[in-house]
Amino acid sequence: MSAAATGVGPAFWLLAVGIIGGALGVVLLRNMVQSALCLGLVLLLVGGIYLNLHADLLAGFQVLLYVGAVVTLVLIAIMLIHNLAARYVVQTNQRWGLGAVAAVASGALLVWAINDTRWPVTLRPVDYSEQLRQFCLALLDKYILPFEVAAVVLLVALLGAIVFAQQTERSE
Amino acid sequence: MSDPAASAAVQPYLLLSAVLFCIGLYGVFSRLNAVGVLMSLELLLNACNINLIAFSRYCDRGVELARFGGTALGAQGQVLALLSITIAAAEAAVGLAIVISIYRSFRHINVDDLDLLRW
Amino acid sequence: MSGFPWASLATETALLGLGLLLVTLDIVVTDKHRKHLLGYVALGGLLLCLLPAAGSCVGPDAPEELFGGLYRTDDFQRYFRLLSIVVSLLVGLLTLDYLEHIRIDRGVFFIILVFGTQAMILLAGANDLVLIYLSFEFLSIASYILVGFLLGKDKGAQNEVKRSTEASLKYLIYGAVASGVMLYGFSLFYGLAGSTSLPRIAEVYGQAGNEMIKVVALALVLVGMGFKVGAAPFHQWAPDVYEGAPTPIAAFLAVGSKGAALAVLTRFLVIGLGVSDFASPILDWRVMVAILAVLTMFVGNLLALLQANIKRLLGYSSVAHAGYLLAAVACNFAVTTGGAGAAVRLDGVQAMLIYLAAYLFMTVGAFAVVVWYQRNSGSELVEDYAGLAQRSPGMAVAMLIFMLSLTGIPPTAGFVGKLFILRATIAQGELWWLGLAIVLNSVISAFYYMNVVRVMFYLKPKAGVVLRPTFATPAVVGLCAAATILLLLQFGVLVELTAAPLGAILTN
Amino acid sequence: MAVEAISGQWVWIVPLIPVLPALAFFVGIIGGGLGLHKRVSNLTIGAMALSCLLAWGTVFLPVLLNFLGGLQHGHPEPFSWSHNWFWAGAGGPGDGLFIGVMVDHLTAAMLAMVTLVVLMIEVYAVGYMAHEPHYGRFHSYVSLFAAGMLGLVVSNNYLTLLVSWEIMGVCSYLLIGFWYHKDSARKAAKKAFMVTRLGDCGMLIGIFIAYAYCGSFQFEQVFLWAKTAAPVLVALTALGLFMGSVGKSAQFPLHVWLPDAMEGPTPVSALIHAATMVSAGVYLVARSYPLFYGAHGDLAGDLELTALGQVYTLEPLTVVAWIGGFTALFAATMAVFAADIKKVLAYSTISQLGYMFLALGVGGYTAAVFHLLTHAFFKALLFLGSGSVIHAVEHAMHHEHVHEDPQNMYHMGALWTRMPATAWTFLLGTLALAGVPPFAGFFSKDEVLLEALRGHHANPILGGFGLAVAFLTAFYMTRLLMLTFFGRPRFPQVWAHTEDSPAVMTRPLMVLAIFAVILGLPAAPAFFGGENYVHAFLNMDGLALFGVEAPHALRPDFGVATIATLLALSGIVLGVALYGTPAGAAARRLAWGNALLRAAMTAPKRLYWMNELLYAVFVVPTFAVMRWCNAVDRYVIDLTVNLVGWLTLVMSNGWRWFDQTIIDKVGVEGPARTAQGVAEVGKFAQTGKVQGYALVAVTGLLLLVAVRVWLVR
Repeated sequence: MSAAATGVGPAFWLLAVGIIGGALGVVLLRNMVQSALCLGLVLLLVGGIYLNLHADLLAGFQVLLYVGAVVTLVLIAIMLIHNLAARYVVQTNQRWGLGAVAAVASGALLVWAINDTRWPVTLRPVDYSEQLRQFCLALLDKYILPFEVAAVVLLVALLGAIVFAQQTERSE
Repeated sequence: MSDPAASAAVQPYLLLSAVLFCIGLYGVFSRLNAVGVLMSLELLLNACNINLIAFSRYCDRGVELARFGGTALGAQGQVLALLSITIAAAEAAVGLAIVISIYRSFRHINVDDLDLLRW
Repeated sequence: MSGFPWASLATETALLGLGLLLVTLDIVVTDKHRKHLLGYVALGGLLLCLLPAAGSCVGPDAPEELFGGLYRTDDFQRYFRLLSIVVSLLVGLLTLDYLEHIRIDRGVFFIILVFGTQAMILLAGANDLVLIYLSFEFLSIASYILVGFLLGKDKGAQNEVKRSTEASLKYLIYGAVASGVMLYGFSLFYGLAGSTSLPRIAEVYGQAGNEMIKVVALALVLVGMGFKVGAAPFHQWAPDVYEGAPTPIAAFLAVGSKGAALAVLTRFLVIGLGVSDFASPILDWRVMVAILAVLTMFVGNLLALLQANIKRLLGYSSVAHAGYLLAAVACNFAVTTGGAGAAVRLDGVQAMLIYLAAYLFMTVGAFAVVVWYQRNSGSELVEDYAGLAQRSPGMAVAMLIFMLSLTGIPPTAGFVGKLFILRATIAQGELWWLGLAIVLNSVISAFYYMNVVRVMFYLKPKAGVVLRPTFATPAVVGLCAAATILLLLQFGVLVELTAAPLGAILTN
Repeated sequence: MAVEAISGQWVWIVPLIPVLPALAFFVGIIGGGLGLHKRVSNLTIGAMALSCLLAWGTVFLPVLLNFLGGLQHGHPEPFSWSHNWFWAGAGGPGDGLFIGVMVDHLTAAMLAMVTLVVLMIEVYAVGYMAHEPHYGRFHSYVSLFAAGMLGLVVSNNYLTLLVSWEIMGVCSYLLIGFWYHKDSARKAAKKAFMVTRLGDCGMLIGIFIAYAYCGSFQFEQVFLWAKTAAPVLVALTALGLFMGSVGKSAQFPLHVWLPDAMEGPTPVSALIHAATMVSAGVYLVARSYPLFYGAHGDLAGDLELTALGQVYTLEPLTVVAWIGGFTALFAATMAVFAADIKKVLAYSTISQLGYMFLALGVGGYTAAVFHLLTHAFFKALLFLGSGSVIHAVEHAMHHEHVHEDPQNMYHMGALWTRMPATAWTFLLGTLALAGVPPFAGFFSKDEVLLEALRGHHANPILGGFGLAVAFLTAFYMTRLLMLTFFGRPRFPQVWAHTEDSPAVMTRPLMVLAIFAVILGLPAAPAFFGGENYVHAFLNMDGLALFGVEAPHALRPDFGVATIATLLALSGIVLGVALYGTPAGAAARRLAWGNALLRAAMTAPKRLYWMNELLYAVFVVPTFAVMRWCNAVDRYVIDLTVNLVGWLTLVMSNGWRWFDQTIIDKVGVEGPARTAQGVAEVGKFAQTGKVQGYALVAVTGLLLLVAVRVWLVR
């Protein structure tokens, strides 16, 4: 199959290699800070995949929300927890072997099932501005409810985080 | 509509996401500390998001816009992905707060050693 | 869509308003008044919300598709809306007596409880993968926080805090994995159908082709939903979390969260995948659900046999009941009627709805007795219930009623529920072995439920427990016991109430 | 529908009959908690008395009068009242779940019997349980128990029947284990609950098969359905229901719980054995007789099994008959060797219930119901009487600091003079149970035997079982009587302190004794060519309603009656001979103390020694010959008694082994043990480590897909 038919250019392969490498870094590295940085890299590269798929807005969200917020949070947590940062200790439990087998088996199942499938693909040209406009309109139209709900979810999460943070003073 | 060649357009993305999913699962199973587990979870969600965006690019059938008219192509997957990013952020906030709380009580965050509750 | 559908969403809007009001109060009110005020406001507000929710349940109403088919307010959703609010009310009442065990931030507890209720209601009405995923996670996040709310007052209770926090983290990790796996399944369904709307997915699912990926995607989704329902082998979090969580929240998870998950599971399976006309027998989801159901029953009941902690015992019992409920979900079938073609009979769904109502009262009631006793004796061990019948016959008889009901022995609502499930399995025909498994399991379950009764009625009381008078918990116990008996006497009401959702769920 | 609504304006009274005791339970359990123990019994007895009054005044007597009126006009008309409280369901009448009451002759008779017997038991319990700390609780439970039975009797559908059935199950659990400080009581309670629950499984399945295919729980609807339904379904339903009966009525092989259930206080035993629990099983089969009888070929077919190329038919009624007949014989032999006074009565109950099922199985519907009614009265009498004895002996032993089992008959003796009221009533009960004319048991037992020997589905083997049981019953009851009330006192000082029970306990005995004497008389005219009023009253109104040709009840004939009476008398004579005379005691000592061979060897030895002695002392040869003849006689009798005794002992031991090993260990404990074992393994996975859980979940997911795709296609 040619690159043109699949719509996948060399950029994709570069991104894919980067993502997989980074992901392996996230789960395998012994230093949590390095691990967190790898996560940042992966998330950034996934944003690249979105660009490759012409989902520019999503790519922006990905970088802002994930790389900006989540990775920062993770790093703060690592810093708060002593003896976690900058240490090279064994970071896997005793079940890692079984875990690897299960993970590979489920990966194999997924790959097999995906390859076995004829996806109902429609190849169509993309009108960037039109798609963006439609996406935004959809958010205001049909998806107004999920949007509002998401706001409440964030509020709840905020309250929850406060609850757990407060307890510490009491228990010390 | 769904000839093999066209189907192949979306395949590489799906395979990438499957591999990412499987790496994420491995991380969830094997990471000793809670922060590592939470990071692996982010990999899982990203795998899903890659799927969603790939499908929204190639397979979407569009949604009618009742108020504004017209059909929004690819919006469904993107909205779902967007929400999943939001949720992931919320979950990470709560999760890390709990992890810190755990650290204060247990003086460690080894998920494997948290077994007060069992049997 | 002209304007906001106020009439249909009165309850939802009121709940949102209540939640926001509580947030405001939490900021405004001084610490001195905060202790009880927010609880009372929350309960009062929930009581008010009960009115529109109950009102909308009377008589069949046309289903309404809101937000472009994203959200459906049909009788099915209205039924669950009512149940959710009832659960939250009971749990809120229980919490009033439990306040001293809860973290200082009591206001936040009620805020999150109210928002959790909101999430359950949204979940019951979600008709689109987008909203399903969102409200699923909404409920999850609220639950993670509620589970971690336990506070030990003195140094000796430090262990309680540890357990609660541990339960919270375990729940979060397990839940996040499960929902991640479910989202992966959702993405596959989206790819197959090109749409996230359940009816659109149904158009594709029943057709021939791509069977393998459909089965895989279904299994992935079942992981997530099975997690919330508490179905084996995705149940393992349940006993741990129930044991660690504040007891009222354990009741909330066992009933509210499970109920909402069943609602969404049913809707996803019946609307999203269809009930009949599968091009290939392998696509028939009922077999998969039935397998899970049987596994769940056996795992729940067998492991419950070994439990010494009553919260854990109830945890496993709730797993077993998830099995019965799943069995009901699997028992829907198509019958050919005269010349009019195939009609779908949703006996199983109706049985599930009936059983859920019975399950609500008996489980919340049992947990309420646990709350009450825990408050008095500080113990959660079954053996410490010794001689309860002599010290407090009322509570013991109430617990007896709940245990009988959970076993499915008349004269209790649990019996009626099981009866309808059995009827559905037999009527379905092909899945008769489900009925057999249920009968077998009710024999197994009698061992551990009756053990609680034995301890209460037949053992000598231990010294040193002083029973303190309270108001809220006995009220909940009494309410639930009365409901457990009355639902048997008046289950016609229940049958009528659940008949409408059946029509509603299928009419588009 | 043939159900006529007569006196519809009174029907609201019928539900009150079970509801009153139920209300008394609720008030009583709360009152007991508030410390009003002594008052509780006033309340429950008052409620029961009111129920009894309602049952007799508004149901039984009107029905009886109506029946007698109909009799004069030539055609007795069966009638019943049917009323629906409320309906539930989506569709029309066929789809709904009706709950209501139904009164026909069977119900009316049962109501009269149950309310009266329970009332007597409750009054008796006032005396018996007087020093019990949980007096109020006891009376509350008894009240609920009675409510369950009454609810069962008035039900017009299987649903409320099942509900009441299970209420009784729970009450039996609570009451058998009432003295929970005894470990054996707790075990017995659990055993009773679990074993009957095993039977309930079958019953549930039976009811649900009927419900699934007929769409209703109503008796009428189900019976109508049975007329046209596939024979296999009807037969399966019937067998399922019978399985419930086997559990509840303690038939082989689920009889094991009943002897253990003696651990409860004696009034409870009386309650379980006479008026409620075990009668429910017989009542269920009698009530569902159209299903069973239909399966005999008149209505529908039988369950056909194809094996090895041949077709075997399995008739539910045949199963009923054989299980009943076998149980009757087998329990009777066990009763012969029991030493505990209550155990003798317990085995006797199992045996008599077996009799009733035997009667049902051979088509003797009337005979079975008749025996059920008479048996309730005299068995309640016997149990309460034995309770009175135990009560008295226990007190005396306590007083004299004798630490022996007060229930063991070998510790009693000669109580006739110490407690005459108990003894006289007990004697009447014994005669009734033994089947001596003209007591109640004679007439009902005679009908059972008649059906088994001469009926439409008579079977010589089953008839033989029946006759053997008649003999054994008379024998073991005489034995009981002799050991308890006659002979020498075993502990003279205890005996001297034994006093008859107070009037509150003996008066109920007298009331029951009156019924034990007269209840059979309505059947007596039939012997002299007159009307058999019992037959006419009970005759199949349950069946006639549904267009079933009722099996024609036989006219009693003197042949069977004579044989039965002779057997009973010979049983009594043997009992008196063995247990009431010194020679009998000697014979027993020989039979029990020595094994067969030793007896056979020592007897001649003693014989020769005796002969020589006789020759030496008395030289008169005729005298010697006389002695010799006497000895030979003794030898022959000894040998026979030994042989029979040995055989029965072996059988009884074998059965005890079977009970304890196969049924208890494998049947009852086995599943529990297995479940425990499986659970231990499952516990292994619950390590508390959440990542392990996630691993299990994903593995489960993979397996689920694998099973779905490759195994369950």
